[in-house]
Amino acid sequence: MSIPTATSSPPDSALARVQGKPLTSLPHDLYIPPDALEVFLEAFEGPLDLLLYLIKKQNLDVLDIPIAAITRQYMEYLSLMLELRLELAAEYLVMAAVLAEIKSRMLLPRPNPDDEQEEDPRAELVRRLQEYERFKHAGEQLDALPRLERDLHTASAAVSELQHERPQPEVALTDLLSALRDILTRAEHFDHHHIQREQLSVRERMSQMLDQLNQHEFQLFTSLFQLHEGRAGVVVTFLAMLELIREALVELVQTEPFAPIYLRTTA
Amino acid sequence: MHPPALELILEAALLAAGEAVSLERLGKLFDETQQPDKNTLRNALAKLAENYQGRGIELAEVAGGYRIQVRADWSPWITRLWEEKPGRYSRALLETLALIAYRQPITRGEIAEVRGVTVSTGLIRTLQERGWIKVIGHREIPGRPALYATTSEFLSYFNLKNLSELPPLLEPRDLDAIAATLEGFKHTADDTNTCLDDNT
Amino acid sequence: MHPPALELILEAALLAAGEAVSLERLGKLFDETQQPDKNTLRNALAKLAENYQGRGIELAEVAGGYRIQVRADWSPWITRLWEEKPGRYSRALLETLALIAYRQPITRGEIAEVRGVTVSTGLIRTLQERGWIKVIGHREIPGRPALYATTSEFLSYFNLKNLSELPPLLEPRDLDAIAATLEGFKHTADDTNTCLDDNT
Repeated sequence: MSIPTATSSPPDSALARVQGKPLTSLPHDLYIPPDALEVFLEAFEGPLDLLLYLIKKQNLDVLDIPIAAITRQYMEYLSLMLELRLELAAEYLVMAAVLAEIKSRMLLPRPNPDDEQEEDPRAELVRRLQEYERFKHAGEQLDALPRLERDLHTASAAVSELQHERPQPEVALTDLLSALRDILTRAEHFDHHHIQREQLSVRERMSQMLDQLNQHEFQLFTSLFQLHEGRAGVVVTFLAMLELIREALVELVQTEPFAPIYLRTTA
Repeated sequence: MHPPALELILEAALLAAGEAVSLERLGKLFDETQQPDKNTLRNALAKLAENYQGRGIELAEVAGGYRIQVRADWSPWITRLWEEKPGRYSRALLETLALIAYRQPITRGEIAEVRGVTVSTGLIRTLQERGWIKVIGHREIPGRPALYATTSEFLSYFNLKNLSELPPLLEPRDLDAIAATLEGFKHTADDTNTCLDDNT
Repeated sequence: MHPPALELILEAALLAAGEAVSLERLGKLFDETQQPDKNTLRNALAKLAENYQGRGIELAEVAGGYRIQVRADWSPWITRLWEEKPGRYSRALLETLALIAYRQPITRGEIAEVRGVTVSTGLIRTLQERGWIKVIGHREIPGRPALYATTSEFLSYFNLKNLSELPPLLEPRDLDAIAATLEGFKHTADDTNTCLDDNT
């Protein structure tokens, strides 16, 4: 089999530039603005989806795929995806191999043309395409069903505290901690070093400050510091401010040099 | 206070619940000696449904029981209540959910086989957290993969009473027919209609 | 669809909201050019209130606006809806709450990123209704997602004076040790000084 690589595309006039390199292998029947290309290619749900697209686009019957032409087009798309450095599922490459194999088997002369047992080399692929198409369609139908939150809304009336004796679930701090432990062990990229005692007070101050800034449009820079909190408090406030600015949640406003500095939310 | 009409009690209860309530649970609103039987309850609910003719709300029967809901064609006004738009679901999620709904019980591997790509753990977890699918066993093959099935919350969410209310799947042409077609296809390539759903 | 009577739209909206809705918010259900003025809205609401005579629900004007509620004297039938034991919160809810507590202010998308699973609207609403989290702003990125933070109710429920009293999060293996000491945690909250931590 041949796995297409980024360098295997034939030279042609550059249609677009991807990461500085000319993009030359745009399938001839694909008219998509270069900036939308990536989105378009990423939208495929896998090799079966891509194949179905190629077949439907040309009004071909799934039951009688011109395997040579479809294989060529599939490879073109695949090399394009590799060139754009899309994260390609390994299944795309496996399918390339399957297609190449079917193609070569189609070229072989049949040992006995009357042998009814001889299966069309495409049969298994056709079965898979059909099966996938059924569930692709089922997914669309599911999406079209009226559903809660989007089309339907459960009607409810308020119930006073007295009537509403529904007990609320209790939560212990240990439950919260063990929930967090689960996340930590699951998500390696979770930056847990940032969660330390000092950081938490900064996080809390960030919330308070945002809350405050939401109520008053401008807040004098100096007014946000509570001197009675001492040095530690001032540091926490300052760090919170820096973090809010870094996350682009608030901005500093100063009308002229040496004028008072104000903070406001970027909202 | 004189006991009000049964359908009005049920209305108040359903609105207070704000979710689907089963007939059993509705019956338990009453003292044991005065519990209306299921037929009486059903009749009262029918009366309630009638009261809602021409209004924005309707009585719906879904998998979880009965609920009062705002009609789908009134949602243009309702969705403006909230700033946040309702979430959209990815094709990967919908296709996976469809496979579990129509093919349950099914393993992740079997889903991947049909879709041609692996099913991510996050996607399965999302479906579980929404309460739409659950593990109902394991397939006794190496690795003992979990078998997934849909829940009654799934049905209720999509306004369905049971699985048979799901839209019908496209019928596949069976493999023998496919083989036969493949043989004769070149000669009979007469129709250009390539749609799969004209399967008759 | 022909626009229905105003009071019926308001009824559908109030029932969908399930909570008090202000006149302003009710007005915004309509296109700007068709927004009914406040008097028109009030008249329609009065009509709605009349419809509820003799029924188990009523229209009430409360601090946050108007709401449809179950009449107090109908409680005998309603309270039995909830005679079961309190449920338990899902793992998803606890993890989300933990992330909001430790990483606030944080958006739903950011929570989903860490957990690898999307966060359902219902889950966020449950936490808001419990009074444990609130929206304190929006991140200025496309979609302007809401930023969530914990509330003072959250702190008092867990008997904490401030966030820095939450157990510090170190390596996962340390969490067992922390969990073990949590039992005595409440008793070591020694002073009433409410300023941020002074342990630096």
